Amino acid sequence: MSQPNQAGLELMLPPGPVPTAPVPFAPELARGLLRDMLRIRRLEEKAAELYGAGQIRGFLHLYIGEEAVAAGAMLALQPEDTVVATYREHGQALLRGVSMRAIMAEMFGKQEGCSRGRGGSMHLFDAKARFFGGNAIVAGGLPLAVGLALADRMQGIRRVTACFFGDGAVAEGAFHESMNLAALWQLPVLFCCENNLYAMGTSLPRAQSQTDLCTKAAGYRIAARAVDGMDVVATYQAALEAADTVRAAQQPFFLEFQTYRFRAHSMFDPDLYRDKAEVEHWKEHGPIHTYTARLKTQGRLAEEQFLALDAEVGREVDDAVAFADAGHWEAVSDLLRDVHTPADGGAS
Amino acid sequence: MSQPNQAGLELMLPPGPVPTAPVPFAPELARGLLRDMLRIRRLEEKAAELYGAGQIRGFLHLYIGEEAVAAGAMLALQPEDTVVATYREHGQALLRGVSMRAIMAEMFGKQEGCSRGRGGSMHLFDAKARFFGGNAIVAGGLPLAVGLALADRMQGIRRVTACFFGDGAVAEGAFHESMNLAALWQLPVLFCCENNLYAMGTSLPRAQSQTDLCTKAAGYRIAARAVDGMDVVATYQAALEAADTVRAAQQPFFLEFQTYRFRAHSMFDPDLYRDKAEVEHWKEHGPIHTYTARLKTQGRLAEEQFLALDAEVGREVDDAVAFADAGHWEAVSDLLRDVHTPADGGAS
Amino acid sequence: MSHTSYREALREAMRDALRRDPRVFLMGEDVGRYGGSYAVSKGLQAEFGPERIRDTPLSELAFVGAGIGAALGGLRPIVEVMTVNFSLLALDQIVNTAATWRHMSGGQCSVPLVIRMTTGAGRQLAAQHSHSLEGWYAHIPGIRVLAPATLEDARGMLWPALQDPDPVILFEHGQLYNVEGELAEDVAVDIHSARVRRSGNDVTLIAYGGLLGKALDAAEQLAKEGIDAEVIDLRVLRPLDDATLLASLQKTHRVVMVDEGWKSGSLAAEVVARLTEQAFYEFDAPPVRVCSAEVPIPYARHLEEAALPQVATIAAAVRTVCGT
Amino acid sequence: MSHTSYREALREAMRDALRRDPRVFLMGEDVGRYGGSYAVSKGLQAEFGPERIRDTPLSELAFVGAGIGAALGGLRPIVEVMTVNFSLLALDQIVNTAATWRHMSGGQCSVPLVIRMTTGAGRQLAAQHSHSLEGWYAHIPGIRVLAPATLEDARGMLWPALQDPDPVILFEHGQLYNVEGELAEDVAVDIHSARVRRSGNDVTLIAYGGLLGKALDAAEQLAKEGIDAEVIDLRVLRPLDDATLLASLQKTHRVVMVDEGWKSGSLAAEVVARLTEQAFYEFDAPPVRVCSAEVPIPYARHLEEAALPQVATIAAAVRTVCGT
Ligand SMILES: Cc1ncc(C[n+]2csc(CCOP(=O)(O)OP(=O)(O)O)c2C)c(N)n1
Ligand SMILES: Cc1ncc(C[n+]2csc(CCOP(=O)(O)OP(=O)(O)O)c2C)c(N)n1
Ligand SMILES: [Mg+2]
Ligand SMILES: [Mg+2]
Repeated sequence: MSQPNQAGLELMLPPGPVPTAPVPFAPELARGLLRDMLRIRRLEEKAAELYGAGQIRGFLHLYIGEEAVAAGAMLALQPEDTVVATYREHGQALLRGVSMRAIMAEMFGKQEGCSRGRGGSMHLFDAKARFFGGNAIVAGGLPLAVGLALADRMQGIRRVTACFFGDGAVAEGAFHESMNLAALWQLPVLFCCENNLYAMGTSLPRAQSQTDLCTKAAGYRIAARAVDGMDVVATYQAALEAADTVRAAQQPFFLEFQTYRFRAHSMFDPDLYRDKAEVEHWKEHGPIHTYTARLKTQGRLAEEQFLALDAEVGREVDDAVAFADAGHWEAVSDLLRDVHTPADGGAS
Repeated sequence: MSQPNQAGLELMLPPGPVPTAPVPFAPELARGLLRDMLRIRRLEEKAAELYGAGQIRGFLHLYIGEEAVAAGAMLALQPEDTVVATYREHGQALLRGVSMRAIMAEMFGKQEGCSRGRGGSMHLFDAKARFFGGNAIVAGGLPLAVGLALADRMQGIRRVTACFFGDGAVAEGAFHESMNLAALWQLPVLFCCENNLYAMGTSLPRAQSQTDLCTKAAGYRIAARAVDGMDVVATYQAALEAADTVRAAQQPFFLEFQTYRFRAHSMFDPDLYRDKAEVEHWKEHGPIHTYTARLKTQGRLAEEQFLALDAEVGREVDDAVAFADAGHWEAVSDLLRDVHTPADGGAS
Repeated sequence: MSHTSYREALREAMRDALRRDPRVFLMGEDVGRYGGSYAVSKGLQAEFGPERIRDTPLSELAFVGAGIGAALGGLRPIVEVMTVNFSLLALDQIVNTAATWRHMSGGQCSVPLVIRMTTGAGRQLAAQHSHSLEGWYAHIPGIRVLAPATLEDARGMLWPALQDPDPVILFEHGQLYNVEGELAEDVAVDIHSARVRRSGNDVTLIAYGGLLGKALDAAEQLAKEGIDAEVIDLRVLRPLDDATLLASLQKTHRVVMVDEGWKSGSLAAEVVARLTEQAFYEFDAPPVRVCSAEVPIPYARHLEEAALPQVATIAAAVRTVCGT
Repeated sequence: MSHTSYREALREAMRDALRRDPRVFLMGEDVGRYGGSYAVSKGLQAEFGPERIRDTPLSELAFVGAGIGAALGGLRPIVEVMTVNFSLLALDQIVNTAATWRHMSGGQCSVPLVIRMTTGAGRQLAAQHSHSLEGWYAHIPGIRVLAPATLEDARGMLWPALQDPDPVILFEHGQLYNVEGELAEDVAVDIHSARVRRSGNDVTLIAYGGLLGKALDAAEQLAKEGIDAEVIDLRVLRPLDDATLLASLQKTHRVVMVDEGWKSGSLAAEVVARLTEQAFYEFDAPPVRVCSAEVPIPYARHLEEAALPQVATIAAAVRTVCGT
């Protein structure tokens, strides 16, 4: 999986070949997945642009390159399921049903944002969609997911809590404690590890003595599986199976998505710690163009159709920006609102 | 290894038979191990008595039943090696060379104690013996051990850092993080897990989804081995091999001692969470009487010799008590001394 | 009225809550089979079963975080962190998740969680087991911090804490568990106000938790010397009840604050600061703090005693403030 | 003199220490290959290699604990915890190990460890990335807490911190990294005293770290209005340098303390409390604190600004204290 280059950097290459097999899904579903990935991509490209223009601030972590993970995983979940995510969560939030408008407005810091502008890019929330954040403490969401699943178990509600986190999070004590609790208490948590091989500038082999993350799950007796995270067909199938297993068995499952981010860690990252060639290799596996190519080869997608879809997504993005732009700044007098829940229970 | 009893309690029985094989060590060594175990046993029996009399206070955690672990492990270490221990560390401290007098005085809270009476039973220290505490935060010693080993590695000093911790500590995030660091950085840490099947009143199966603790080590690519912790022949041999491996390979090793405490967790524990029958089963494996029996069967130890040895140890205990009794209370005016190191570098 | 102990009052409060609300459950290290490291939950697992009286592994960060998640998920968890000393391992979840979720989500996610923990020194448990970090918790916006010092509060604070839609932390001082006394059957207390535990005119003596008793003892002693101290039990460490404190200051014009935390950065500093800020001209003498010495608490009994506020040091401070 | 930035001054201090003392090494998340999340250690790995500029996994508890162990083992570690926000995960090791080892071992084990971390808000990083918890650290006996606010201190504090045989924590405010200015070649600063950064007669304005600049700006503004503020940079947050503060109070008789921490339980509370305790009769007006609003810091810029002390709010507080 890796080989050193001249500068002593390990070249960490995709584990398998570029996927070319026909897409085995019904046309609606197949097209939907493409649309899902495109929506994330275009939203984020716009966000990056707006960050440059100063309309989005703070930390902004792009998901570009990893869209197949959120697309596959979110589609595999049921509406009653629960999602806990990280600071790199635009994709999950969007596909979970948080509107692009609300996400964009949030990044603008507007009151119309999904967290009233208090959270920004790293803290998207939507309680109705059972999307419980947007967590900027690495591995901080895992204990939360365990607790959400515990609440379900104790209340006899059968659903899945999908918890996303990166390869970097695996080194944290919170990962260890949470995996053990979930297994010990037989909780329906789907641990979704987005292994993009880097935690900021630290590559997996420089962070983990054991880089095969699935072997870790064995230490907790948790079933595990790794899947090509650049191939939306694979991510969807694997996530569906895993979610079904979790739902049926009411036990945790560890699903490793092997993926890659094409952009820097955040807008502050000069991205000097990895070889450009490595990035280029992974780009050949780009989840959107490889999938598009497969659909085209299958004769399921014509270039005009792709362009139409992309244009439609582009309009959604433009609309979201316009919405965010027209949004309002929360009154400064509301600063302390919701530090505590208001007496009326806090319908907001 | 376990079977439920009438009250729904799992009976957790010793994994193997009572050891009866001849002791394969030279007479000096064989006798030394017996003496080592007896010294711990008698020291602690006295401490329990003095606790009842109010001369020792705070928390007192007895090691009774587990003596074969400290005896085997400490003998396997070299003088230049480093030891990091827990609050149940009388045995390790004593066999590492901290005098019984200094330990007893410490428990009395006297200035002549090995920590000037500031630490008590849970915080025995002896920098000269490279005995770095006495830590009352479960798993708190593991990161410390990693750092001590790191210092050795960076300074080109080849020695072993032996770090003791219980089965309960394995659930802590600190365990996970420390194991990974030690393996990632190839540090000579001998992780000594004293698996006595309980963390206070919580049995291993109620704390760990995977009760085979050695499997955890695989998640970090650390070599591991479990050993009968009631058999001092086995503990010594295993510890010696493990320490040699760590020293030679300059890599960590995980050694699980399967053992049992005969007494309650601490002097406050009513010990209601385990079946009396279970305790009795384990007592049949008692490290001192089984070992004594083997030596006797081998014709290596006569009852009079045993009694003489025991009497000698008894005199050492009496002497330690007298020493502690005659010790002094540190002046109250010294209360703030050594919160910071004095300007003279703090030779004390 | 019935005779009970602080420990039993706490247990009765939990039993009551567990009976009244099926969403309530208790989790923590050794709360079940063992009966609680301080025997507070003794017998509860037999009555409510291992699901609702849930033993956890030694994983403070994760089980406190799981408590937050369970609260978000519709339950009303009581999480017992064995002692404040170990709560440091869970502080990230408390500060960065429990305290932020409501505000940061724009008001979508309340965290109705109660965390109980033992605090304080005085039992020769040495440096790592003797912290009094209530002041730290009282620094965090978004949580409520309670310190029951009486049987009544031990019995009464839990239910309103469970009704609070936001995180509440309850500090039980380790030296109080065995305190016994008479308790009314029907205990209803608020979790908003400080309380005057002894009325007096000469000086306001402010305390909470484990030191309330010593403050009251000092007041009795001082009464014999002709100093009539008003003793206030803070009870609620966050948000502080300024009104009660100011009213007393306006009466006595002198303040001594007693706090088992280390002096620098103690909760006592906050109380003194806000009183001087708000009512500077009411003081007839500089306020004084009686806190723990700034030292890791030593094991030896005489040193531990010297490190902690005692009746004598409290009384001495009051005399200074009263100029006698 | 040379032109430099706060970031470069910090880096130069590390480079210098790494060259002077082979026992010194730096470890932390992304300090090496990445160059430090705030680019403070940029270039150091190329110069000193991956052993001495050591990248760690995301394991704050363990690598801070490993720093303690390495210090015990004879090295002089500089541990970078990326930000104070994540230091909560390592607090147990700092409080229960680093701060206790010397005293609890009866003087046998000193821990010559330096921990650096970024602190503070102001960059729209929202509730989990905007803490100012210096006050918490300043509560812990056994450690020294420093807050370099100037280029000189950024350059000069590290070396004496490394000479300190006990743990030292250095807080670098995130908004200072890009501050530029002239710096003398030979910088020798102490790590004991507060410093008067602007001399004045009418009021003592106390600040530290990221807010010193705002305090100085406020002072300039007030000067135009005829209020002559003395601005004191605390520099050393533990132990506090009472003498410098008291001397200033004796001159100006008025105090405003500025602190980015949440007001309740802030370091500002401690400063106000100890000044009123020690010099109550020197005050011509009640002391005033200007702190952050008690709210998880919001992302939206206008709300974040409203939550944090600003030049205008500082100046307004000074006017109040000065009765104008
Ligand atoms: C506890 C904690 N430590 C450090 C950070 C700073 N940080 C933010 S993201 C990140 C890398 C995380 O990597 P990974 O888990 O692989 O997720 P990815 O960013 O690759 O999606 C770090 C170190 C943090 N947010 N939280
Ligand atoms: C972090 C932490 N949590 C809880 C405790 C309280 N406590 C002390 S010992 C103990 C059990 C530890 O069990 P184990 O690690 O198996 O060691 P043993 O006592 O069996 O030797 C507990 C829960 C503690 N000291 N530290
Ligand atoms: Mg990653
Ligand atoms: Mg155990």
